[in-house]
Amino acid sequence: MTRIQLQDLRKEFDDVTAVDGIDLTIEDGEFLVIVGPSGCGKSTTLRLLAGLEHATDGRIRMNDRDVTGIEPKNRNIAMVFQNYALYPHMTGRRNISFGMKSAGEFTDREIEKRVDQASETLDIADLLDRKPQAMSGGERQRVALGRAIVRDPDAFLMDEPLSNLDAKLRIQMRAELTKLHSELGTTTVYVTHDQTEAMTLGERVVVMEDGRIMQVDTPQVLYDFPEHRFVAEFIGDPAMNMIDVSLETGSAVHDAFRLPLPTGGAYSEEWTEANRAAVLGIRPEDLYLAKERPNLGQTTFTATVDVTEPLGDSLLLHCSVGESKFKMEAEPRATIEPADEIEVMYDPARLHLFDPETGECRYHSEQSTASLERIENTPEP
Amino acid sequence: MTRIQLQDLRKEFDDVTAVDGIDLTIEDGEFLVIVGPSGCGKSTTLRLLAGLEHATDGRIRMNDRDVTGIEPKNRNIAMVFQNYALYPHMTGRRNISFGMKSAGEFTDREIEKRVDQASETLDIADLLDRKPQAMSGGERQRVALGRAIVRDPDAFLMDEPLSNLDAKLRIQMRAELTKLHSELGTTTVYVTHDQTEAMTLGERVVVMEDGRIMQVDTPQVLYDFPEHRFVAEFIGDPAMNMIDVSLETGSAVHDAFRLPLPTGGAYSEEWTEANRAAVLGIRPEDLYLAKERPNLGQTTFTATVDVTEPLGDSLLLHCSVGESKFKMEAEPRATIEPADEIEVMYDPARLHLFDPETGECRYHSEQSTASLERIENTPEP
Amino acid sequence: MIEPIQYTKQRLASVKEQSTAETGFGSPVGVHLQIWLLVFLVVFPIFVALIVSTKPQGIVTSLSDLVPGTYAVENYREAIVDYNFARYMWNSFVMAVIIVVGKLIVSVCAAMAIVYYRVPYKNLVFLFILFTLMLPVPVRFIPLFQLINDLGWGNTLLAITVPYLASATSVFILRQHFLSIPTSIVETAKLDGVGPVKFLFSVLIPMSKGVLVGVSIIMFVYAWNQYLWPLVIIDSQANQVAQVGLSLLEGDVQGGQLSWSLVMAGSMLTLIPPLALMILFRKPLLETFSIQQK
Amino acid sequence: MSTREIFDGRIESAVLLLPTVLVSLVFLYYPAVRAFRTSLFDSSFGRQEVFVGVENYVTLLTDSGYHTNVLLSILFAVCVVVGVMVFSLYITFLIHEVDHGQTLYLISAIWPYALPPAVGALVFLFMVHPTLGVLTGPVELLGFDVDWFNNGRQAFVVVALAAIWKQIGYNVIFMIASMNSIPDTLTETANIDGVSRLRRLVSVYAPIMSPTLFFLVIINTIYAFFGTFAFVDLLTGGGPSNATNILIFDLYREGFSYFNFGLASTKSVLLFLVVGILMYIQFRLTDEHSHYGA
Amino acid sequence: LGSDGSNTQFSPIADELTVWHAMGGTNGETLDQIGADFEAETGTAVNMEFQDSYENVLTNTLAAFDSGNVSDMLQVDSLFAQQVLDTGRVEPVANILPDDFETDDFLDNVAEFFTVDGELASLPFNNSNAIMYINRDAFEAAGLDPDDPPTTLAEVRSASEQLVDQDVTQFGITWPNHVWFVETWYAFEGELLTDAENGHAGEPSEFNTPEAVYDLYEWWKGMADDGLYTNPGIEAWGEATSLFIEQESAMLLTSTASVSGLIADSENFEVDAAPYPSISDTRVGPVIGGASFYVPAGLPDDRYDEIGQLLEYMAEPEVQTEWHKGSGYYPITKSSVESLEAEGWFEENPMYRVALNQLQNGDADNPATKRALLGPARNVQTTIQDKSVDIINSDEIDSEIESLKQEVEATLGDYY
Ligand SMILES: Nc1ncnc2c1ncn2[C@@H]1O[C@H](COP(=O)(O)OP(=O)(O)OP(=O)(O)O)[C@@H](O)[C@H]1O
Ligand SMILES: Nc1ncnc2c1ncn2[C@@H]1O[C@H](COP(=O)(O)OP(=O)(O)OP(=O)(O)O)[C@@H](O)[C@H]1O
Ligand SMILES: [Mg+2]
Ligand SMILES: [Mg+2]
Repeated sequence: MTRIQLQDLRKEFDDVTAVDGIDLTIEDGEFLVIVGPSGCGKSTTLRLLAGLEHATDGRIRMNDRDVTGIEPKNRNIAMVFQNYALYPHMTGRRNISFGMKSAGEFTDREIEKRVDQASETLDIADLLDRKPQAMSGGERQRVALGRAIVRDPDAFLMDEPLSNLDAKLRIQMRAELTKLHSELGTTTVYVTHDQTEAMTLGERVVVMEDGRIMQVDTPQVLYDFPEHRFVAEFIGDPAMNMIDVSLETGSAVHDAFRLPLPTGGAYSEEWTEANRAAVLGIRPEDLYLAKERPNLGQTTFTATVDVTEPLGDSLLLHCSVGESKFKMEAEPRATIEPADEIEVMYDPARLHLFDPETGECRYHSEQSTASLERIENTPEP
Repeated sequence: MTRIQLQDLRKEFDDVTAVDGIDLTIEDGEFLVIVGPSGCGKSTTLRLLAGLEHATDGRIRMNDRDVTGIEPKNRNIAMVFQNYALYPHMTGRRNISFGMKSAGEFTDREIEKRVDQASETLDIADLLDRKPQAMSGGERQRVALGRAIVRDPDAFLMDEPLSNLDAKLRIQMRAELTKLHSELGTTTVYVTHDQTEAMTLGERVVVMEDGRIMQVDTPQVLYDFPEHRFVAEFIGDPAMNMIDVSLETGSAVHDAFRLPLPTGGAYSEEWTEANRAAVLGIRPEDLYLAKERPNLGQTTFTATVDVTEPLGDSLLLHCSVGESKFKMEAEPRATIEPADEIEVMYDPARLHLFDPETGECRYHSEQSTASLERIENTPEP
Repeated sequence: MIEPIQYTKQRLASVKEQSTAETGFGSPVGVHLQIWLLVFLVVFPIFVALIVSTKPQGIVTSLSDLVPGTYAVENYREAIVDYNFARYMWNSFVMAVIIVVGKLIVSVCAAMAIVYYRVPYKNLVFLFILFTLMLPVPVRFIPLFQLINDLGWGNTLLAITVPYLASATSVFILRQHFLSIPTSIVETAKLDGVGPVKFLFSVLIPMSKGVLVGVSIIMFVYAWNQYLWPLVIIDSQANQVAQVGLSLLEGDVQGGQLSWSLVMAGSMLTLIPPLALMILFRKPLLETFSIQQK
Repeated sequence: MSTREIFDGRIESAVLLLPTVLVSLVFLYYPAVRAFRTSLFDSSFGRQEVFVGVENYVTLLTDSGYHTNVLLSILFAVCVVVGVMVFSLYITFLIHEVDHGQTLYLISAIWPYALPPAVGALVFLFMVHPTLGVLTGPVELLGFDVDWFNNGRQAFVVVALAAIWKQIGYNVIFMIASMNSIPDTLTETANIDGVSRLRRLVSVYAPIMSPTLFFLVIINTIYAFFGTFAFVDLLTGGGPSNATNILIFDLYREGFSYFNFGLASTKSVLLFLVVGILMYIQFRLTDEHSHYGA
Repeated sequence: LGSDGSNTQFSPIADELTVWHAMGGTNGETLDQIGADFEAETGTAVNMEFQDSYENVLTNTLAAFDSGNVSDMLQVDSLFAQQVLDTGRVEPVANILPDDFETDDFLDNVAEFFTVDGELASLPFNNSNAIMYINRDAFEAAGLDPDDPPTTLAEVRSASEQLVDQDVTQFGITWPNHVWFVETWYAFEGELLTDAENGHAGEPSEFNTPEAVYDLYEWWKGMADDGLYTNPGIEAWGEATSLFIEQESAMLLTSTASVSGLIADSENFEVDAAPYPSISDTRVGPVIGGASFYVPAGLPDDRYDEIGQLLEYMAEPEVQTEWHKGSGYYPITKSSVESLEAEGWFEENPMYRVALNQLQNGDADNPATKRALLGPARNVQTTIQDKSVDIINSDEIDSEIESLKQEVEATLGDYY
């Protein structure tokens, strides 16, 4: 188990800066997820950690040992790749034991013992004598995991290990990964571009864009208190609605509605200047049909439904209000059709305001003190 | 536009029966989605439709013309493949026009006109002079669509056209496909193994397993009234909970609870026999924490939380009750932790019972008459 | 499809970069040293040959002799002008080009039939073609000779080109390549009703450029280096190919004439065309021949 | 899953196959059959052919000298095939491992392939001639007595080395493409696991490249049996004491020096059988160790 | 015209006369020149076509016999003479040459060899025999008298010892491993290679291994074992010459035709020619090497007229003189020798004289000096060459020589 520190880490390729000065401490035993859009530098960060790339600048420490220039094999880490990277010509057992055999630090008996142990943990005993092409995607992924855990490394590095699997399998493997982590407790860094995976797996989640870290927090805090418009839109599906508004004292004003903003700590004086432009963020599930929650009796506004998408457990409405578009969820069996006019209500505790230029978050309608408190209260990783 | 009829269609390969007697009518202008797990025969069905495979038995009719033995090129269909199948050496424009040129039925001017039209529809004008390797995945997919629509075929056949795209792009392309279909109104058969895609895209959805059709219905009906345990579990994410129970008159009995079953049309006499085994199906979102809905005041039971997964807009709880496991959704910011004991409540209108042997559905707690009515009320495709 | 590959390559390059950097895997210095040694061993002979070709009467017997002589211009001039070597090179070139073009056409057709046509016994035909690998030239020499004479092709270009047109290796390599073209692309063509001719010229050939060029180089080298058969079947000195011309340069050895240097000058000359092609088309030559599963 | 056989026309496919099949039949199979016929005759230079039935076969099959030649050829083929493959694989691997100058290294490594075999043999002779060779001096300094005109074993090694050297290029061309197509993640996994370079080559790369390697084994076997004539002819003339009298040389000499076409044809038929049997064994062996799938 | 067994009617390849030859390099050029001169003189065009090697001339001829289109003349190595004769498809040139052609003008030894069954079978052209070349500088450096070179094998050995012991050269002597040298030793010793007068009088079946041969091989082996001789390789004419030029060896046995080349290439030392060293003091004479021109039988008569003209032309003193000077092969007609002497050629070029002297001093009447005419000559040749290496590498010389004898005889038996 290991504590990993990245200090001002950067990696430049010929013409791109893939990782642009990252500072991050990964705690001992933590399951940390790095998420972000394609090309944001997730894989590069992980590969820097693994030693597969050389940092242009900055340091990497594992347990206070500087490993920046150390070879991969001497870092005692294990990596799981998206394409599993199983040796196609070896059986499951050989795939798992090959690395150990090569390292030469283990006796044959020990290897056998560990392979058996790992295969029990992962329930892959019956795959050991098959070659990868005779395994399904999920089975291959499991063997790849087996290969990683068998060496009892200080840390697991995983680069989108589930994205080649189909949806069902992905969910199942997700649960197994969580279970595995709770059993082994090994420090794990997990890269994905899928925010659902990030949310469900990560004890903490790093959101990256353009080689930089935008926010590091527990999943729910990321969801509830995004510090940046980018994070707000990236986390959550369907994404948070962003509506251009102008601010007046205590209200966000739009052509079609005027929302009072609950007063609270988190927004500065200047933001109350009249007519200042801002971006109002509300998540689709924080909008309701007024008729579905008649008892809340709050400010409402009227919108037009453009498209309806039945998701089974809810009905996703694509709506327009004035020039703006937004999405919201309705009861799954609501009988709403395109072109219907609907009365929309919102949860006043779940409003966010973003700076239209920098994208930084200026305001959460829930008191930031409360939110900070919540952050501190989140269970230790 | 075309009405397509499949009559007792079967396809056997050397040792497997890929399609095992399918009867299906695809209505003129319909967007029909075929969904099912890997290897269930979706692609084969589509390829039979396209004429890329020869049916072992059965008939295919398009607009009452028997096309079973007709060459693909004479069926006037267009197909979109998962890997786009763009010619790598041709520009976007040539890729789109190549098929038309080959068909030889079009003048050069007409071809040009149509390509321009299609590229406008799909907003790919600036891709026309690039070759596929200079396009992103989504752009390639769009060009592939362009190639399909430009010939104005009687039907589009699409085999997992979005599954090579990443999650965000997939959602975006999904919306575009819907839009495209509403503009063109061409009969479309769409194959996917992703149930979300099936639910959001399909006017009707065919669920297949093992070469057979399990159910054909509108998405919401599939979701609410699965006719088979397979369908119930396949549609919906997280999947419907399945709990083994035994039946007593009017109740489903479990070690840890006893649920009264609302009486209604849909279950036969024999199902009331004492101690008969059954599988109770409840979707995770139809289970609530009693404390979150105190006003409903219904039967509850106590369960233990095993794992919590924050999904942002909800908190997914993996719970145990007695020997059985189930999942449920709680409010996103609920402070529930593993090992907590919770009081669980359910929506009595949303219970299902399945035959443990055949998997067939025997009972929906909502009156089947009502459900049938709803089916009839769903908007015309 | 192609993007990831390029990306992978970049990535590969970066992995290598670090493998050879200060802390790479194993000893990068060692790797370079080994390459140098091995490549040197392979290259050394050409170096010697080159030196020999610049000496007055040739032969280099020790490392200390490995300094270029002063007769380079003289030797090459003699080979080209006095011995008409340019003429033989031209003959070889014509022969090689005809063989390459002909073989390419014939092999592409055969591979196309084998891969894209649903016909019975085509595997048998494929085997029939592959089997020719095992019929060595000397085995067929005399009968072939008689056959060519019966056909009245003696001493003609036909005689040194046509018998080479069937090529098991080319058909095999092309077949492998055709099999690696995604089926969905092929099926798209079928759905579009693309006919065989159009398929061949608009899809297959453009998608096989690399392999076709690579195979052509290999064919060219093979054709260019033909010696025994042209020697036997071509009687007229003026129509002779460069490889046979080399022995003219060698002189009447038994009669006391011996010019290693001239032979080496000629050898270097004959080496130029294939080597130039190999360098010019190194990309397709080095990147396209990954034999995948049948 | 899906099919590439998108065309049905039997006549079309026949037309496409015709050139290859026709050329194979006329210029490859027919002469081979004729050769078989000749093997039943006593036929030598310009003299009347006399039908002798299987006498030629009996002569050869009871000739212990010929038995030795067969064994010698097989041994030679094994040495050449193994040597070529090992050396090429290793040099390909080394080049694959470096980042700079790959192309230059590759071109350097493959150039002998462009050289005609006869010139190759001559150039090689410059290197290792027991008294005149450039490298002979240095090698003898290492305490090794170069004496392959008198020492059969040395002669065998020298001819094999020359044959190997000439064939490396062809192998590298195929191997580098194959090696480059191995996913990087496998390499990276191996590196993270601390798998040594050599072990990575032997245990990871080679098995993955097996389709290519198998193809090369076949091609190299054919080369070793049929394509190495020039080296024996120019370096050793089959000697000393028949130590390098491999079948192809023996057969060539029988036919084109001694002009015993009957016996030469018999030798070619037997050679064909030997190669055929070896091929069969190779196919069987690789079938057993069948590949890992696409 | 027409010989037994063949009534095939051949037709020529081209309107011009076609001559297939194996003369590369400058010799080939000289031949071309001769052809051009002939054309200028007679108006009959000649194509001199280089065929790479003597063997290939035969291969092509064989095919030509098959196809019916033959060249008008082919240059055949004396080694293959019997094989060509055995086809029965060549016309003795005696029948083609104009009636007034003076066959007697050929030097006796030459005429003797190329006459078969009393008729001149082919037109001798490029002929030579083996002599010894010495490095005068090296001889002097070793304290040897270059003007008194060794004449017997024993003397060669002692000279070699002196050269090597004093580190003047690495080896004393070298020569290509070619049957011709063994034949020459046999001839000087007056021994026949085979019975039936070396094949000139019937079908040979026995291979002779007289005492002298044992002496020869013992000497040869001794020289090799003691590092006085180096083996340049089988039929390695070029390598042997290079060894001499590179001063690795101070003595070289090779063809008289090498004279001009050696003089030209020995820039760093003075080269001289000496008679071939004999096994013992007996010096009967050398065998002739080189080639002659054959003409296919069954060509149209008018063709033979043209061919006859060309043949005659090639034997003319001027042509022979030109050829001799251009190639180093010796002049083979008495008249050309006379004209060369008249112009003082041999005074200026004494080394050319050595070969001619050696030939003329030979006993032309002794059958041993007539090179063997064997059907399977090439086969016998390689056997002797291969076996020679075996013998000198073996400790059992006697049994190896015995096995050489058996192998050759087996080959003869197979052929006849
Ligand atoms: N070896 C390389 N050479 C040049 N540029 C590279 C290299 N590796 C990565 N990059 C670039 O660095 C940036 C970050 O790449 P990285 O692979 O880390 O992204 P990612 O976040 O993992 O994306 P994805 O989700 O697509 O895997 C990209 O712009 C990429 O093109
Ligand atoms: N050409 C073929 N030869 C033999 N079996 C085949 C062939 N094509 C399909 N099958 C088999 O038929 C069955 C159905 O295949 P199909 O491709 O239709 O499945 P699918 O539902 O499209 O699966 P996926 O989601 O993996 O694409 C599978 O068992 C498959 O292995
Ligand atoms: Mg990545
Ligand atoms: Mg499919």
